[in-house]
Amino acid sequence: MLSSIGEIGLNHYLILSAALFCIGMFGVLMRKNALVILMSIELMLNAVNISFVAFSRYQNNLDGFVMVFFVMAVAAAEAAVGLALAVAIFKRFREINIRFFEHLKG
Amino acid sequence: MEKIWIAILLLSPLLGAMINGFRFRSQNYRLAGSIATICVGISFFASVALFSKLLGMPVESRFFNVSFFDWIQVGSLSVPMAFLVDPISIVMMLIITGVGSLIHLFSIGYMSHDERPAKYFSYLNFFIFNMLLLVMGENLLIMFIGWEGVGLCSYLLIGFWFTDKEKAAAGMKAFITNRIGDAGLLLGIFLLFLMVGSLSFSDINSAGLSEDTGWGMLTLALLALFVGATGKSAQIPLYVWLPDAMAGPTPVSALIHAATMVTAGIYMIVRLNPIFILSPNAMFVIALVGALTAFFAASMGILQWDIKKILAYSTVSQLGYMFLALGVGAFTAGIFHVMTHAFFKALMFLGSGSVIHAMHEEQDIRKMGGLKKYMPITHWTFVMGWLAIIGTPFLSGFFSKDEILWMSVHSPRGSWLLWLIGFITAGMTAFYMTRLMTLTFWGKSRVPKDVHPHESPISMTLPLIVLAVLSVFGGWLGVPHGVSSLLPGHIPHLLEVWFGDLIAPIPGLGKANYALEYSLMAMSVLLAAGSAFAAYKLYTEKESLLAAWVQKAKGLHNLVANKYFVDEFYHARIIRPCVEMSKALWEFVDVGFIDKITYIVSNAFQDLAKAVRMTQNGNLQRYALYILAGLFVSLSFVVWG
Amino acid sequence: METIVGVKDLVLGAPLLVLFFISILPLTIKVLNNNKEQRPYAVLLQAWMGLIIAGSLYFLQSPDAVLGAFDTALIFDGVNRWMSVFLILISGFCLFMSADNIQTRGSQFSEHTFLVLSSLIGMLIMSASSDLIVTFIGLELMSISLYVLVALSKEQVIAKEAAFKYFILGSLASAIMLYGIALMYGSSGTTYLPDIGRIVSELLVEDVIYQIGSLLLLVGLLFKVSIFPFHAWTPDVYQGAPTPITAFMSTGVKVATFSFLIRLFSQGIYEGNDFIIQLLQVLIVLTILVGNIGAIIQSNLKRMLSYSSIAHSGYVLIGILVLAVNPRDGLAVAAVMFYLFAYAIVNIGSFGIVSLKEKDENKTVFVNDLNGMAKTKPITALIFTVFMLSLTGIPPLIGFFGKLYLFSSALQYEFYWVAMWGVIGSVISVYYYLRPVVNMYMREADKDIEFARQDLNTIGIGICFLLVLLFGILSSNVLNSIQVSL
Amino acid sequence: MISLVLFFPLAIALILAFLPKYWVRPVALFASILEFLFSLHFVYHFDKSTSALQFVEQVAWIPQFGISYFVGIDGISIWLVILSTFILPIIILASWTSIDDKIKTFHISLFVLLTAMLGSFVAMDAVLFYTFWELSLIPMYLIVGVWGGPRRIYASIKFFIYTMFGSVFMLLALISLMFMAEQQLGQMTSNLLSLYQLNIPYIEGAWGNPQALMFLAFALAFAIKVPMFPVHTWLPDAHTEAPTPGSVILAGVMLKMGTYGFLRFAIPLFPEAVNEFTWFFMFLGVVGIIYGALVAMVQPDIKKLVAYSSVSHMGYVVIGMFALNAYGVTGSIYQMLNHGISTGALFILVGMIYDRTHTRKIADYGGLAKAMPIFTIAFIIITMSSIAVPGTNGFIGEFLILMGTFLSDKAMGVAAVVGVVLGAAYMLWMVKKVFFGEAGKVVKETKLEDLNTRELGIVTILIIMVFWMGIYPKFFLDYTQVSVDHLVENISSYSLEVKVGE
Repeated sequence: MLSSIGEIGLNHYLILSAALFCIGMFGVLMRKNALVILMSIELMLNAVNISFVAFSRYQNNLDGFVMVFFVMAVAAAEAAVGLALAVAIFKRFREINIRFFEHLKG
Repeated sequence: MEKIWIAILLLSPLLGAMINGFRFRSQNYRLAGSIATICVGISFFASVALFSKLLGMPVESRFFNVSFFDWIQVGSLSVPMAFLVDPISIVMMLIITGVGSLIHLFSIGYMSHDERPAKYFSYLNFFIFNMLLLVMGENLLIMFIGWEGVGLCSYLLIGFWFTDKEKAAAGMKAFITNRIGDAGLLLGIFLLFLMVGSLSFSDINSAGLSEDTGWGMLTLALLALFVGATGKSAQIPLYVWLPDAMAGPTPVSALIHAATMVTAGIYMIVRLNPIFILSPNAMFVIALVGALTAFFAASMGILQWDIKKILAYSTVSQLGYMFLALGVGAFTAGIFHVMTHAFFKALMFLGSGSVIHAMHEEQDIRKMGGLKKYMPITHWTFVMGWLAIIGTPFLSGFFSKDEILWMSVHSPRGSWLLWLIGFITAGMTAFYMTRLMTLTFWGKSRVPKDVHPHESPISMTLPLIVLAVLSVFGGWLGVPHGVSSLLPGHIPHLLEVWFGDLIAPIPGLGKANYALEYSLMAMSVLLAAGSAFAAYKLYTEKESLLAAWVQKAKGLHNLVANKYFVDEFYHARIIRPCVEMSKALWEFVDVGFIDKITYIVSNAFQDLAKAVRMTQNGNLQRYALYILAGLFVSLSFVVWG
Repeated sequence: METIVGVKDLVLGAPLLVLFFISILPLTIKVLNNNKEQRPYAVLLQAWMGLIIAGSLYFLQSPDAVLGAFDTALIFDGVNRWMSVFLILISGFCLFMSADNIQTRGSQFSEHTFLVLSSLIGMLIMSASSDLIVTFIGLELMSISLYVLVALSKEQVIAKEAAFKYFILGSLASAIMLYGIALMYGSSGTTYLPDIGRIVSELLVEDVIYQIGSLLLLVGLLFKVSIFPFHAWTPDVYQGAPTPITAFMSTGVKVATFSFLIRLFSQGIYEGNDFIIQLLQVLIVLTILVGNIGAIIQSNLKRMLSYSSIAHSGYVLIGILVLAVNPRDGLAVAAVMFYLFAYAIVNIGSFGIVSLKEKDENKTVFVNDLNGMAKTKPITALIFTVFMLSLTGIPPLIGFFGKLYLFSSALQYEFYWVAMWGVIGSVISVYYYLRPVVNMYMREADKDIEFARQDLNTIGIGICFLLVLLFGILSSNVLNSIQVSL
Repeated sequence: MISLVLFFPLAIALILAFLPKYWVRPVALFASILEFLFSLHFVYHFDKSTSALQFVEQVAWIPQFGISYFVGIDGISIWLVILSTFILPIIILASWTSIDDKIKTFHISLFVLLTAMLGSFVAMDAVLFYTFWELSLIPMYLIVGVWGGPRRIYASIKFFIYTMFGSVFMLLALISLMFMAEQQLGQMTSNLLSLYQLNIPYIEGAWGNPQALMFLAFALAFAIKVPMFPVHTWLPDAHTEAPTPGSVILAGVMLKMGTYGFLRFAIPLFPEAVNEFTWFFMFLGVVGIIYGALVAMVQPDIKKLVAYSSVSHMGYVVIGMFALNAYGVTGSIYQMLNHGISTGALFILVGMIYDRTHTRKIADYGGLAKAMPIFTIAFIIITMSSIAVPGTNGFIGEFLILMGTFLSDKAMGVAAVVGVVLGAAYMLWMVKKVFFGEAGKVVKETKLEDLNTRELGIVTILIIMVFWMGIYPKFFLDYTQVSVDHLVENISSYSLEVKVGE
């Protein structure tokens, strides 16, 4: 059954990472909850990781893999800071829905 | 040597004006008056000295051309501050300074109880200075300085009693109407400069311009100059300011609006007569305008009740005669009529001045009458002027006016129609002048109780006497050929001899047919006598007949009495639309259109700013949407672009 | 080829290392005497010591040498040297300001300094790097420390909101950029810019992936300098953040990002890419217009200055646009750097004056708070007027010469419409830049204005004022020394 | 020597900043008189026989762009420099009592404005000219804005944006000129003498015709400053709201920067474009004259009336320039000086009544001549000079302009002459309403005392100038004669050299 699917090429991975990226993007756009937005940003970063690995695999040089580690490190730092901010806002506003902090406008 | 004379001649009135100007607050009218009179006197003696010097010089080089310094030096235009004293200008100078000093003398008395006599005399002196500049200028530009200078002085003098709103308005009206004329003169000067390349009279006259029978550049230049002349010498259509100018003190009217300023236009045309001759069309226009002005002014003079207004319209009419003379080419007759008119019109104005002075500022002749017994000297001098103006034989008016009438027929440029208009006007002149005489001096006295007319002091009557003498004997200076052949001893036409070749001869002038001349002369004398007698009878016994005629010709009478509604016409058709237009311009173009655009633009930016502000509604996801939308649009361009 | 980290790399990387150790020094001291906050001036002293050492290290490098460290991942050439010195100066001034400002002076000043210095390190990396991934790391280090810096302010409500917005949008943009880097890596096989630059000509013709990748990368960077469609975060974040941080963000981030953009474009990544040239032109015009028009009706002074900073990044982008056409145009690079230098000085000065006006935490400065300042504080009024006029671009101040050089390079390459709109933009800017001047000079003060005694800040403002006047006249020497080092 | 005259006011401004309040005015007056004496040096040492640039000073300023601090004076600009330094002491004297708050800032902005104006008259480098041109905006903006009338903020911002809008396009044209210099002359330069050498391509009728576009950019900036007809609405607002000294310096000198700009930049740099657009600018000039005169007739406010009269006068200057012959150009330069003196004097006089009665409505006045006779005489003399009665300075200028215009285009000449009549109409109408007739509301209510010695001093100086320039103009015209002939003769290939042995 597996062989009928045929060879999984570079494009498949690119499509996958693009799809994940778009899902993450819509997550940021649509969802109202701050934490879910954080998660969707993480999703976008991981989508990029997939494309890095795919490119590195099909050009058989190792740069891609190294970049993945950098990206993951940065994603972790972002997540930490993001959550800290979300907690601080929750403590102050008692509200996690981003509709509530629109004081800065005009 | 004559350079010093000319300098003194010019600068003494200026000096007088300055002295009186600085002490304008002083009430001492005698001191101010005497300073002014002395200064003008000095100019008079200087001009007499120059005149005698000119007499001695040979005919062809009989002029002084003196330049003091370079005034304007731009491109090929070089205008020296130079003055030309030649037969034409010396005559004018003598008239100006002569009659001028007489009028200054008269003013001392007239201005005795005015609060600003020094200011009055400084303006009068400044006027004389400007008038001398006008007549002595060596080029058109110096003449133009004098031209506008006298306009300025007439503005100041007419509006001398400025506290009264009408008098100030009259001054302004005079200046603006003159300015319209000056605009025409300016255009004429530019056209001449375009053709000749220089502005000095000698260059223009000797530039050998070609005959211009059509409506070429030369004719347009000359007509432009004529527009200037109509502005200054009060011809149709720009004569409206002269009757209102009577708001000024009477000596001012005598000096400016009778003897000197109004003759500026005639002087200019005579000065440039060699080029005027070259354009028959221009001369025809001048003659026609002159004749029409004479006719209409005379008609208006008949129905006026203000003594000075009558004299004003009479001046306009006489000026019409002078332009008629110039139009038909009789330049000498024109200048001669200027001289004689200066004498008897100044006389009559001063006479009316002393009457008004005696009647405590009363100018309406309906409240006068029978002043003969109260003011004998004024009366008899006035009679002399009256006789001169209606053209009684062997007086100055007779010689100059009939010369013009004769030339208007005899000259190839003239025509019977022009003569006819002149002839009828002469009749009308006799009529209104006699009406004036009867209503003021003869007839029964209508003087109100509280007014006691008395004879004016000697300082006022002396000039009257001198002018009366001049009016009577002035005519002999220019005895026309027809008349001189009748008289024994064949007296030459002195002025003609004096001007010599300065006056260009009229091409195609035929031999004088004396018989025709005598018959025309006789006809005009008879007409004058007849209308004078009619006027006398109408205004003494036949009041009822007069009233009946007025009743019958109701419409015509009303029309003429209101001066053909010319003032109202100007006001309604020119001044008011102009003011309305400028209000509209200011309302709609400046405020309504241009400023509105700036408001629209600034409001547009305000709205745009509000729009930008709307896009920033503070929602996090709205911003993320902008980013991704921007990204998506550019990606679509990359992929499909 | 193996890459060994040699002594050479350490020497070249020394400024970054020094800054890193100095940044953790105040923290360690705080921890050592059990979390008692030192006096702010002590922390400031330590920070300034680090900055001076790092700055002098940069000067040690010979002026025209192009040195590569970490296998030329970081290139220290003329541009980078100038930019790094700018950045160090800017962070120095901002530390001055934050030492005195109410919102940042409080108990967490050493954390504040640590974050500022680490953000500085991120900027230095970014401006020196010539490898996409190293740039990404530098950018992230800078951004993350800025997110926290904005949140650190004592003021509760709007600072937290601004920080959160900045965080979400910032990370979104860096995700986009990262995706761009991945695609570029995929199509070109390497993330090392000079290599990409060499093979870009045949890449452009058929490889759509590369085009998309380079576009995404550009979008990520343009977000950082708040160019038109990606500018929406700037007004809110600049208004929310404490004033010293706003100054730091509006100048430091721009200088670092633009220096990387210069590196990017001069390596020819976008050379001959007509679409990008068209896109940049449109974005420049729109940014200038939105920035200027948006500022017209702002009543809050900080918000007005943030809109004006959007407009100014639009102007600077003109220089980058010229680089896209001709990557080797030294004059354009010099013009960009000069304009950034002029803009940075004036902006720090203006924000300095705004922070002078902030006496208590939640006091927002409105434009009509300045009424009648010419009577009460004539010198400050004069200085603020000079800053506003320099931003408008009135000669003989420095702003005018910045605009003059930029517009000349734009006109040199026939970008008539861009220059036209740029010029119209500066005319529009006259209206809102002169509003504070109107309030100061032409309106009477209803209540008296008194400033908190902030002497460090006043020194900073004074220096900026002198630089603005001085380099207005002597702009050629600055330009000259920049050009010489290219 | 120019740099001394140019930067001395700046030094004074600096000194004034640190002087105590009561010392500011005397020092300012003394310094301005000193400055005027310095500037007389140029008149004394000016070589009238050559059209070359004199007193030249050149220092490289921004070598990369070929911009240099290059200043010089020639026949065209000498009298404008003198006018500026002459007007300043008069303004300081005139504002002795009328300006009372923030006098230090007032005098500083006056001196900075003087430097800016002098700079724009002597700058022979395009960018240097632009710098001084823009610099002059700020002090004027402050003077109108801070010491002005009720709507001063609106008026000052409108003034600033109008002028800035024009000048930014000039900047673009300027920069493209510099690049054209790089292509044609080898290296980029904004030095005016080398810019004159450029032959800028002139493609007939093409939309993107470079020379025409550049000419229009320059012309727009100068037209707004002159101000010419469609873009003049900022002037009445600026004048009615500006304080007396502000109006005097605005009308006296700043309007001349626009006309000087035409003469120095727009006309010589783009000969073909000038030939094509001459009729258009002459038409705008004539419209300006007639429109200005007509609208002035119905103004209820004296200052607005005088403002519109200066729109009309500057219309003369423009048509004089675009007549492109010796008379027109000399006339326009002379009219610039006359307008500076007569309109400046008018504003000073209006300021004097305003200080006494605090109203500028003509309707309130009437019968002023009885209350203030000396003031009336002065006002009438200045009115005569502004409606160009011979013997005053106005006549020389206007006569030359009208002759020049007539010789180059008859129709325009005739239309312009109409302006002479309208000019007399609205001025005399105003004089009648204000001075003659019965005593108006103001004369009845306030006790008006005549001019005091200070005011009399100012007025006498100005009247002496009016008559000196009217009676003996040759003294002034000799200076400009050779330069103007040089400009007019080789309009198509204008070039200027530096006087050797400088």
